[in-house]
Amino acid sequence: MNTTLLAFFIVAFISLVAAWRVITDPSILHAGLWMGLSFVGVAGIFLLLEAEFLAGVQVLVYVGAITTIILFGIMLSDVGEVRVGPEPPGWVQAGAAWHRGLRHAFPLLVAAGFAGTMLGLYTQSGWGQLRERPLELAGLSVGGIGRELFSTFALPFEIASLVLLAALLGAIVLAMREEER
Amino acid sequence: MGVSLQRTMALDETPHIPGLVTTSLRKVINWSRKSSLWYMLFGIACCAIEMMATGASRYDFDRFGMIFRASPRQSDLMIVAGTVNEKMADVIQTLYAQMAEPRYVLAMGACAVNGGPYHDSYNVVNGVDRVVPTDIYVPGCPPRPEALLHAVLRLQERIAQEGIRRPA
Amino acid sequence: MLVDWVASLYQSVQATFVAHGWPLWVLAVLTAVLKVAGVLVWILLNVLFLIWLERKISGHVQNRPGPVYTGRFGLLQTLADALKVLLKEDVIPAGADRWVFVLAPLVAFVPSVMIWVVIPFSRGVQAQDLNIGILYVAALASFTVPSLLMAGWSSDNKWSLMGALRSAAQLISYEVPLILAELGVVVLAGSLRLSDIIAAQQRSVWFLFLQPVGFVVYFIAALAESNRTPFDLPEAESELVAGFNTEYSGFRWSIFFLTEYANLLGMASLAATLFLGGWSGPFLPPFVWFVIKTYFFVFLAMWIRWTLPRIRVDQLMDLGWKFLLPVALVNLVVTGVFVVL
Amino acid sequence: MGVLKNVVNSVVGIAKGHKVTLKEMLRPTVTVMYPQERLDLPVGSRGIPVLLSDEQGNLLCTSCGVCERECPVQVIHIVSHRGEDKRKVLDEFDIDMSRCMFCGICAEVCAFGAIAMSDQYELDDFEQGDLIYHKDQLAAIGRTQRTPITNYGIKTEVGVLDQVRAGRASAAQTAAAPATSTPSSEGSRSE
Repeated sequence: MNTTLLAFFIVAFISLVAAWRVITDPSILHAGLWMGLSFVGVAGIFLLLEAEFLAGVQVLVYVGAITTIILFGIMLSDVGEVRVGPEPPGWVQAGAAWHRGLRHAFPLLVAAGFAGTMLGLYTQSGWGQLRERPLELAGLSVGGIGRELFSTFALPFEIASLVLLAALLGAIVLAMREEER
Repeated sequence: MGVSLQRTMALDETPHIPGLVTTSLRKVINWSRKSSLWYMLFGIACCAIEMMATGASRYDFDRFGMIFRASPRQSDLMIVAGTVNEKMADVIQTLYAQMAEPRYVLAMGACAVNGGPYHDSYNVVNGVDRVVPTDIYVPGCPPRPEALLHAVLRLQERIAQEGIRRPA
Repeated sequence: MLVDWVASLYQSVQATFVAHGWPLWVLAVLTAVLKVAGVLVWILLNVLFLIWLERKISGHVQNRPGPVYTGRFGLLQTLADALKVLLKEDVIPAGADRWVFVLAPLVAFVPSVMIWVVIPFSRGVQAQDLNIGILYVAALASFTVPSLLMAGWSSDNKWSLMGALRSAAQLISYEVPLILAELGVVVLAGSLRLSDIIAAQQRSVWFLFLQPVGFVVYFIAALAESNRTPFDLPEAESELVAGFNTEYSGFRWSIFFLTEYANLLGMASLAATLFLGGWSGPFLPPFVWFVIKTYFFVFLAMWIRWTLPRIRVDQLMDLGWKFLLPVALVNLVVTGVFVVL
Repeated sequence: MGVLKNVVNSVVGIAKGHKVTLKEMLRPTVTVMYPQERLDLPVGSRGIPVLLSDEQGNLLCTSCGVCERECPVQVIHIVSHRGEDKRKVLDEFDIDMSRCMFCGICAEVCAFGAIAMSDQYELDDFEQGDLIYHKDQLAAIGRTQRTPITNYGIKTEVGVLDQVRAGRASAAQTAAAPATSTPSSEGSRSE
């Protein structure tokens, strides 16, 4: 098994577990945080696919904006713990006990993940000489993505932006103060 | 500013830090504790005005590494500056409980030391040491900024002689 | 040159490894550890110095000397503070969401360190010249908001929560003009890669002169992003005690504090890279130029901090959405038109 | 154009503010570096009230007790007895500095000029009991008088309070060790 595959399994495992916790965690805020972790895992997968731009956008948009908005909404609303569905089956409860054990190991895991990421980023760097980079894959480079967006996918792109614009206008209308009755 | 100054102490008698290499761990720790006594942003009555004067440009607490922190969790020194009445006593106790060890309490002014002019009043606690353990008392009504600084310096001397774990 | 010496040292060590038949990945891991340690040491040393500088500047703005007695000129002041803070009791409030409370400082601190992966210190001294350099920095900066929300929510304290909500609103609002201002530079340089941006500035002039509006927008937004006065509403003492870090004490609080100054340093060095040509400059060695330019921005930020009062929440939002955002957009469009023509 | 004017105005205002702070930054500091230097307080500023003595070193106090009666916070405590020549002899004169509010009434009402407000103010201590100043200590500070009484105040030697405090500490040590019976502290030297 090579390093990339191993890294993929780790990242995929993290994002899957996080996604699982999103729907099982009784605390809704924790669920939101798990969702953020899941997004980070997806960004990691993008990184492994050498789509750095997508990974950056993933973090920027999904962690920086969407998770934040959701957490923001949760904090502004009065929601306590949520129990999803009926009493969980025995194997889930066993999983919960295991999870309590994991909770103590989790900081360690995060630290290890951070150390691993840093080491990984720094292993390939050569301070002293700039490395000659291989030609970027046409479809995944920043310029490539831009070209594709404005040629092949121009219509979907514009439609998506229209949706966003509509959402923006809707937000303004909803939030507008009723000055004249 | 047209202020005449008296020289009282030669400059080489300033509170020096001892050589870092030769000192034991205890000394280093006590040095760090005494040189960064962050006081709580908290004043009760008129003495607080004088405490602010001490923190401001003329006397400058920051020279001794003392800055204010608004949160009791991050402050080391509670300067009880003013009359402690019965209602405030609870608050002071709470704030003291919220401070993280090691923590010190300085009673500033006659009221905080033992009630001062309001010694016989029905709603004044006769001294903050009836509410929280107090390390040093600074009488005065209110004390001059120099008096407060002097008290802080003496408290620093005492901190420098402490063990690593403060006796409870 | 130090850089060349390090490179030659690396090559000789590599040759030794090859000669003895030792596994090369050990060498890779070893050098990576050294580099991480180097960046960490760089950040810590700078933060120690920055805090001292901040206190000195604040002192002299107010006609007082600031720390004097701890070490020469009070230079050891931050060391004393750090040691004391590390040895202080670590309080976790009883009502706190323990796990999130513990994790929040880490989520804040780790990205502020990871930013340094792409910052070019000198010619060729850059841990990883990512082709998405600026985007990488922006993405990491977006971790700040969740971390502050985590800290504020888990503390079980109304001041913390309000500080967190304020910071979330503020950071999201100012991230948009920040990135738009950065995009102006990207359009001029034609690349997201920081080394390309520096090279583009070496070919023409500093982007400060080509992008004055973009620079102003970037600087204001960056101040807001790093929670510094006049934008320090999330930790406004007069209203919110200490905002999101009200309940933090000792070590965990020191990590938040460290993050704040690491962010300031990162913001300043990125500004130096984007607008002042990074490490390039005549006569002096590149690294010295980098430090000078970075500290120029650091000084500017501190000067602003001790001059301007904190602005109100509604003014903050007005400035962000009604002024900076349109200005940044117009700037970007004008820049784009110029580049195309 | 209102917006543009607004922007220009605020930029000018901010620039002015920065000019001021930069100017102040380069100015010398106004701080009194307290432990090394101290303000020379004007005569009559109110520090601890002290007992004055005549040239022979005898206290001027006649134990009349006016100060004790007039003290608004009742911190003066006087004990005296009739001597052989029917004159009052002062046995104890305590001032509880922890409650004293430095009003100066004691010095003002004293008909014999026996009390004056000194310029000693560094009264902090670790125990409340140490804040009670006795006759000998007050007299010791009073003996270091440097200026005649003006406005009920005098100037004393700088640092005398620390000496008095040190004397108290050594007196406490000698009291704790009864083997050494020679009291040589500052406090017991007087009277």
